[in-house]
Amino acid sequence: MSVLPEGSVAAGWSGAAGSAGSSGPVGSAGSVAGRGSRRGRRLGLGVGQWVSLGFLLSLVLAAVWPGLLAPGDPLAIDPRAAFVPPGWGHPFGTDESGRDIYTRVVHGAAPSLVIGVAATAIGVGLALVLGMLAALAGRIVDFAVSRLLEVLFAFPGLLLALLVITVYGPGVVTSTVAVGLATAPGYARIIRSQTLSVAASPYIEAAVVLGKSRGRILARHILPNALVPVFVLVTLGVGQAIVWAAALSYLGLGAEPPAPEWGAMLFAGKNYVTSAWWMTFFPGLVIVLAAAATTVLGRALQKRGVR
Amino acid sequence: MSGVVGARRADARGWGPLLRGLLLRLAGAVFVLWAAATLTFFGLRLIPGDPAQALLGGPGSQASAEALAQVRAENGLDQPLILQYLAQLGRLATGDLGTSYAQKNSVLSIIGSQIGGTLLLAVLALAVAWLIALGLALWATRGGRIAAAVGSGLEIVAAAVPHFWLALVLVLIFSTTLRWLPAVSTSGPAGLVLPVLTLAIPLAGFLGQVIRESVLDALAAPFTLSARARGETENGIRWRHVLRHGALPGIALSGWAFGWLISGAVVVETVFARPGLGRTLLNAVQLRDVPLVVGVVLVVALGYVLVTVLTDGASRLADPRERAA
Amino acid sequence: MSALLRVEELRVGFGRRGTGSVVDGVSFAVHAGRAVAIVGESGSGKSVTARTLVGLAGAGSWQTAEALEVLGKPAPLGAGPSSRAWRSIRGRQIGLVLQDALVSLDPLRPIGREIGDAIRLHTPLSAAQRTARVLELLEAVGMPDPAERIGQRSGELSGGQRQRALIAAGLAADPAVLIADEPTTALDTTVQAQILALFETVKARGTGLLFISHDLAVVSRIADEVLVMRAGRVVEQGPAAEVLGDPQHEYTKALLRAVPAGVPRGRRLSEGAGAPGAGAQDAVDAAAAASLEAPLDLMSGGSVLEVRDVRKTFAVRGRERGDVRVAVDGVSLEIARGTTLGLVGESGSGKTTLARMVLGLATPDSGEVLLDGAPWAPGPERLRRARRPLMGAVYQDALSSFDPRLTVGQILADALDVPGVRADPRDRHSPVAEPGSGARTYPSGRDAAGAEPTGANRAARADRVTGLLEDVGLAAETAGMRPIHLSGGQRQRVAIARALAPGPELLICDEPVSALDVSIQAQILDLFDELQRTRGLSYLFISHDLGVIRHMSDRVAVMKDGRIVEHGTTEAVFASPADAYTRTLLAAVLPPPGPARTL
Amino acid sequence: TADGAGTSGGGSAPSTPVAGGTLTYATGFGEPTCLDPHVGGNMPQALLGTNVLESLFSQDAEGAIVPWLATGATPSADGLSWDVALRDDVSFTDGTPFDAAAVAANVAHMKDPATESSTAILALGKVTSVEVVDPTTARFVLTEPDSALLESLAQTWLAMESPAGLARGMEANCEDPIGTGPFVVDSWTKQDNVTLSRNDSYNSSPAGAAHEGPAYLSTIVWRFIPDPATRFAALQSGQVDVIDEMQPDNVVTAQDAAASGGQLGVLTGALPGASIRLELNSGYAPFDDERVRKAFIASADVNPGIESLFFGTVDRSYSVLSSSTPFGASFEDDYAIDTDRANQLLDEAGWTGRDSEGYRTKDGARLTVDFPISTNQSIPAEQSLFEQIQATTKDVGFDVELHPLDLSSWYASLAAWDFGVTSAIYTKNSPDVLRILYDSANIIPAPSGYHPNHSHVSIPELDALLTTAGETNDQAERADAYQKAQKILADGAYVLPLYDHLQKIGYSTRVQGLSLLPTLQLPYLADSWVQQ
Ligand SMILES: Nc1ncnc2c1ncn2[C@@H]1O[C@H](COP(=O)(O)OP(=O)(O)OP(=O)(O)O)[C@@H](O)[C@H]1O
Ligand SMILES: Nc1ncnc2c1ncn2[C@@H]1O[C@H](COP(=O)(O)OP(=O)(O)OP(=O)(O)O)[C@@H](O)[C@H]1O
Ligand SMILES: [Mg+2]
Ligand SMILES: [Mg+2]
Repeated sequence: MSVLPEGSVAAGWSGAAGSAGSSGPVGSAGSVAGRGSRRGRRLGLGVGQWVSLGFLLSLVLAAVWPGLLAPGDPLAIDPRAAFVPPGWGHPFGTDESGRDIYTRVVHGAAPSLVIGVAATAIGVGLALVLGMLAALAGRIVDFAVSRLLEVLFAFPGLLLALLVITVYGPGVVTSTVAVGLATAPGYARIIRSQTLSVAASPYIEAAVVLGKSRGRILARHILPNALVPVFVLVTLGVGQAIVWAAALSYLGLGAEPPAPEWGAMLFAGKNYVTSAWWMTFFPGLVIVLAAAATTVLGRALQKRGVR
Repeated sequence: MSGVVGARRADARGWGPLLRGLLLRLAGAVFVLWAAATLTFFGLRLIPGDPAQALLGGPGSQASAEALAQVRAENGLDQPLILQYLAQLGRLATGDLGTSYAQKNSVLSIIGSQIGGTLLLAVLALAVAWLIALGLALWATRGGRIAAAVGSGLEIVAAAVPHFWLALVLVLIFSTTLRWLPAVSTSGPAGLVLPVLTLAIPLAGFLGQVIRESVLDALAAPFTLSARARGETENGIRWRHVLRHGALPGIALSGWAFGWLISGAVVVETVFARPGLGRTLLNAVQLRDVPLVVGVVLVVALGYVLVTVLTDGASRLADPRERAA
Repeated sequence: MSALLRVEELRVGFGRRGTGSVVDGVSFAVHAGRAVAIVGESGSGKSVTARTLVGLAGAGSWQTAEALEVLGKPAPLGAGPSSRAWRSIRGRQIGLVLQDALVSLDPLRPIGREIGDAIRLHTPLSAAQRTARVLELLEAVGMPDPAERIGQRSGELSGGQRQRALIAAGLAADPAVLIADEPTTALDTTVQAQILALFETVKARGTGLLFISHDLAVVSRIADEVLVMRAGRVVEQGPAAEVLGDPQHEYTKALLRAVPAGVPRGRRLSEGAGAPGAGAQDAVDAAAAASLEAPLDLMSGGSVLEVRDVRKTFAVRGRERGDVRVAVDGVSLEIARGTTLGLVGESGSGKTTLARMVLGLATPDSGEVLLDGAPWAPGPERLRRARRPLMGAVYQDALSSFDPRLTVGQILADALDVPGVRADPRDRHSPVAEPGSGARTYPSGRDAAGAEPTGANRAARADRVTGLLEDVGLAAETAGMRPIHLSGGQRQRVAIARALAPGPELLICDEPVSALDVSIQAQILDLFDELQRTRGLSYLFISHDLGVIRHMSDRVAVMKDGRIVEHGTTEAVFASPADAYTRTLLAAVLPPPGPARTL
Repeated sequence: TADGAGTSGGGSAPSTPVAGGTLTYATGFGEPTCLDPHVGGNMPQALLGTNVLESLFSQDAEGAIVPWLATGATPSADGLSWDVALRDDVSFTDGTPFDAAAVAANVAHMKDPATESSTAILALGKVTSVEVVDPTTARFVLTEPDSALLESLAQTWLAMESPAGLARGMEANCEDPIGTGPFVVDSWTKQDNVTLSRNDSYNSSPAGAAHEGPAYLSTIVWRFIPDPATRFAALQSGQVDVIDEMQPDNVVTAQDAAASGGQLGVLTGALPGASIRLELNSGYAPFDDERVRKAFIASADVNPGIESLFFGTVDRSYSVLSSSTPFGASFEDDYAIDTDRANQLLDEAGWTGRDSEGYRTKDGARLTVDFPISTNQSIPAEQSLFEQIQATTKDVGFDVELHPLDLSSWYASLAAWDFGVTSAIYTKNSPDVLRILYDSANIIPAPSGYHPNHSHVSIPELDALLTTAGETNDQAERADAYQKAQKILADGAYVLPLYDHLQKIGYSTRVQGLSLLPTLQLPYLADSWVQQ
């Protein structure tokens, strides 16, 4: 379940590298034109980006201060008001125990976002160590790490997550760690190749020629430049991590009931999909929107990063 | 110019480097398989629970102490872990994947009976995803701004849709409401439509994003301008030039897509009640059926290795730059 | 005789109609068997003009003209870029060879197909006939082994071969007019000469030629009529001999003056210090005299760089083990203090590899490099680091040599912030490490531990950054900008300033002006010259442009296939080349444009 | 409401049975790993086995024992042996005659450790062996009297299989057990379906069957569709004809559809044995204190949830025995909701503190109740009910922590007594289930670590009552003992009964003559036919 197709990000970067490489009397005009068209693309998405940003901000608000958007108690049951379809009192309807789905979706933002962010942080953190080690610690380490990554790649992500969960038992923490672990190899590859290309870039040589020490070059040039795209990765990754964590919850391996976590809500609602569609529709929709919004913003960042 | 001469020389020598590359690949594949088996073996042994229990019908079965001891002895489970591991490796080396604890059947035959369905599902889903992604990319880059925005919006949403949710929505629409398509898989092609779509749509979203990006790059590339300057038609440009460039990163992504599809198969096969490796795996993991899990992991890892070789080959075929590099 | 292609008052712009025009009132006509050339600096609108003539000005463009006629018929100027009317003109009536030969062929398709496309689109020939015609064309453009090349893709071809394939594609459907946009840029002189010969035969066959270049020497060889463009406007237009022989417009004059070929060492190429006129000549002479004196004075210092028999091979991937490519093959060089050694050679001859070894970035397989007489390379970087400030480098692609996150000010401050930076760059002898002794003195304001600068230090640092910018002729405000937002010339100046920051004795300049316009190139060359005079710098100056080398160097080394085939003083090498290869190289050099110059 | 056992198509115009045709049955109970119910012994095996294998005895709608492959049984005076008379006209589908030797071989097979039986071996706990008296008389030899023997023998897990089939070895027998039933196993595509085909020489219909002789259907496709929503969707879209384990909301949907002349019908039957209930772990804190148990039961308000979650398809149960089990009682008053009393009881028990989240504490420890839930055994509506229990008991200060677990982990936490309360299913067609669940002997785990007495009930008086009830053949004495036993459990607040375990079968109206075999309330398809 590597969170992203590596190609997607890598393609953007190699594009950047390509345009930087071909500058010259001739290439400059071309790259100006290229940038022009990129700007055009960005303009086309401008509205989408604003909407995405607005949506994510409201999610963050919901995570930080859910009471503001939904003053009710997400756990308050009312069996007599179970399965109420969306309407005035309950904009998203109620679930099988009469809990208000809107309230639960809002209160679910915090756990879902935390899982997404934490899983991505674990994945990217691990990948940073692995990727940078592979790229910078010499050929033997690179060989070892690359083989390790290859092996991890041979495990489909969900399988890796399943194994982790079988060993350590289901729950929020395990599924977060599982998603993080499962996504790490994908990130590590990207970070490795990114670091390698930064390390091989002319400005690093220029720093060597100036007589900078290895440590200083690492700290001042390689790390920051290799890390910039990691931002993009993280943004793109959070949405997908939310989706994968939800998948684990959906398989009954994630958050424990009755926590208002989106994936767990979907899991609970799927049994009523024919009679109470709203129970799965709204949590699912929020997951899709959250993932889509992070992607939109991630791509925007990525394009900006391309210079 | 020297580069060209060199290229010709390499052709003349042909087989030597090819063989060496093949051997290297083989060694890499064997390593991956070994590591996968080892990781899984020790990973599953970390799980609390006695494999002998699993052999005797799982926890909750009222197996007697003698029966447990006998089963342990029979299966070498009383040996030290390292010896068990070596024995397992020895068996694996001879192609013997062992016997499933829960299904009391040879792992190889279980996998053999399940793999077909999963492969069919995965291959069809990949093909459909390709069709959707290419079609969408070509359409979205042809029209104006609105088409582009709609296209990229669709891709992003498609990539964001969790397949478990998509499956529910598709079933709700096409089976329960419209009654057009069966909700569970049937032997006929109709039963494949929803499972394939469920897997293909999110994948198409990912592929589409990458493909569209490179289609746009190809459309903006000087060689396209140069083709236009020769009087090439818009369709000609798409068919002769852009399509291939668009496909390249998609091909490179197909190795990743394989793993993704296997992950997805776990969910889709469960929802649509399809037999297959994904469901076998989920059950086996839940039942702690170590031999079966190791077997499936090995087969999947092997599949991954094969797909990587194939996609490498495909992109080499499609892109001479790869060969030069 | 009527014109094959006639355009009057062409205006092209990007953005809202009537605004942002980049081509502003261009008129000319191309006649059969004649060549019209457009010259001008980068961004002056040459390529846009060319593309507009086939309806491919670009997305978001508008274009107007009083007349645009192809073969006597009005062209569909307002029609969309993919309209049928334009498509029948493109390739069939007007062949266009795009500017960027290296990327103008589809890398995934065999060139035979690419060339054949134009035939397929415009003639009813069968596939077999097409192949025959493509072979014919490849033969005609001088492609070696056409039968084999036809199945190769652009990645398998050299730059010159790609350019020829592209020209073949442009000529495939036998158009009446061929537009060639910078077809010789980035080619070795020898290859360039072949391409120009090819154009002459095309012209002789009666094809009209519109030729775009910023290289005046090339233009003077091939053009019958010349348009000089600047910022979208034609500033001078007329028969080639008149425009180049007796330029009227200041801009044309400046362009011609900027060509380094044939200009003696030390004379300014760009307008600057002195006002143009008789007085200026005096100033130039005085400067020249100074520059001639300085080296003499410094010669006594001995050689700053000594390269002894270095050799470098690269393992070649994808072939049998042990198969190597010899990039540099036993090269020995010496640079006397305060002088310039020019290094020429065609692409792939090993110039960059040699420079990288000199810089200590690549380890020679054998041989050694001495700096100031002390061992420099091979050896661990740790031992070199202390003497790094003695050697600076300037690269062809300045932009990619800057950390994209940093501003100009940060880049320069970074360069100042290395151990061993000398307070006064002119005090070149102080920090030389005693070989064998680890002790060093740090005369700069920075202490040995490399602590972060204090407040006072920071102000001093800012002053020094401003000083460096001044030295290379940049305004102090530039410090706050990012290199991406600077022009090519400005970027190269920043690169030079960075190289100067530690106060080096020797600059390694690898094609430092190859990416620049003639006029910008002239300014940069002048800057190099001035810095050498004021600071007594030594240069290893690498270029494939013989004119530049001749203008800049005291001594010249000619490289081919990793070896130095000829080595001597500039005068000697240019006047009486001993090596056969040098002679071919010199023979391919076009005479400088304009009125004959006194050497 | 539950209408007990019944047959489908009763409401619509009766039509004449048609022979032939294929019926597709989709089960949600999961796929057996072995089709022979002697091996292991779980619900999926029993479901399929009911249509392939037959038992010595059966039960009628009231739970009374009726003959099947046996014609009768007589206990010896000391109750230490039973002579079972057998039919002499029945053969297994492989041609092997059914006789006393076959019965002996079956019992030997079930008791053989290599068979890895868990259910059958437990039911035959008092049986030492079977002697062949003559071909039609098998003598069961017991170690002590067993009044539940015939009920045990009526269960599909103890069904009769061909001795020749058993001799093939476990692997073959798991693929294709050979019985005397109306259908034979044709093929088994793992994870997809088992195909059954008609036994044309079938002649041993159980009592109460609608017709004698071979079944009407020529083929049954037995599919495994674990996801309930998918299963129902498949029924709705006509892909399958019969489904089990229906979701309560689907039951309502189908009933509504049926009421408005739709194509669906529902068949329900309460499973015998224990009701669906919460077992309070009285062996460990905090439920080792009776007052805490009583407080929990007085605060767990389940009735509104049972009504809304199950849409009125199930009835609240007030005893550990399900209403369809003989001798089941009802003690509604013992399960009244009384928050004040719950608070008072907790105060008395010393749980007087309250922490910031409102949970009660004692000596700084929170009143936490761990609740492992088997996601395999508890249906979603049930899990939602548990969430509601969590919410209502929170009001008096309980911190109920729900842990949904897969089967292995759930068993593991039960085996380790690592729970405060849990819910377990035990289906047995006899009140003797009480002995299995609450006899103090069953606190001690079996070799596998499993202990059926989850509540850790250890009351000598109860043990004695259950032993008496298990040994006597006097029905009045049995009734009295079981009544008293249930009351003891209610008084001690060891168990919170919820509702009867209901078999909910949905079918398309294309299917006629569908019925449940009363013994375990499992669908019996020999009388069914499909309209072409
Ligand atoms: N597609 C476009 N969109 C916007 N501006 C463009 C586009 N193409 C060219 N321009 C602008 O038009 C101007 C002229 O560009 P053009 O490519 O014709 O220059 P040129 O004379 O060919 O320069 P060079 O010598 O570098 O090739 C430049 O300022 C360029 O930025
Ligand atoms: N890292 C490398 N690995 C393999 N081969 C290399 C490497 N660097 C250079 N070469 C080869 O060494 C030869 C010399 O290259 P070099 O870059 O020094 O030439 P150059 O004279 O600078 O050419 P140009 O004028 O094109 O810059 C070339 O054939 C090149 O392909
Ligand atoms: Mg141009
Ligand atoms: Mg070079």
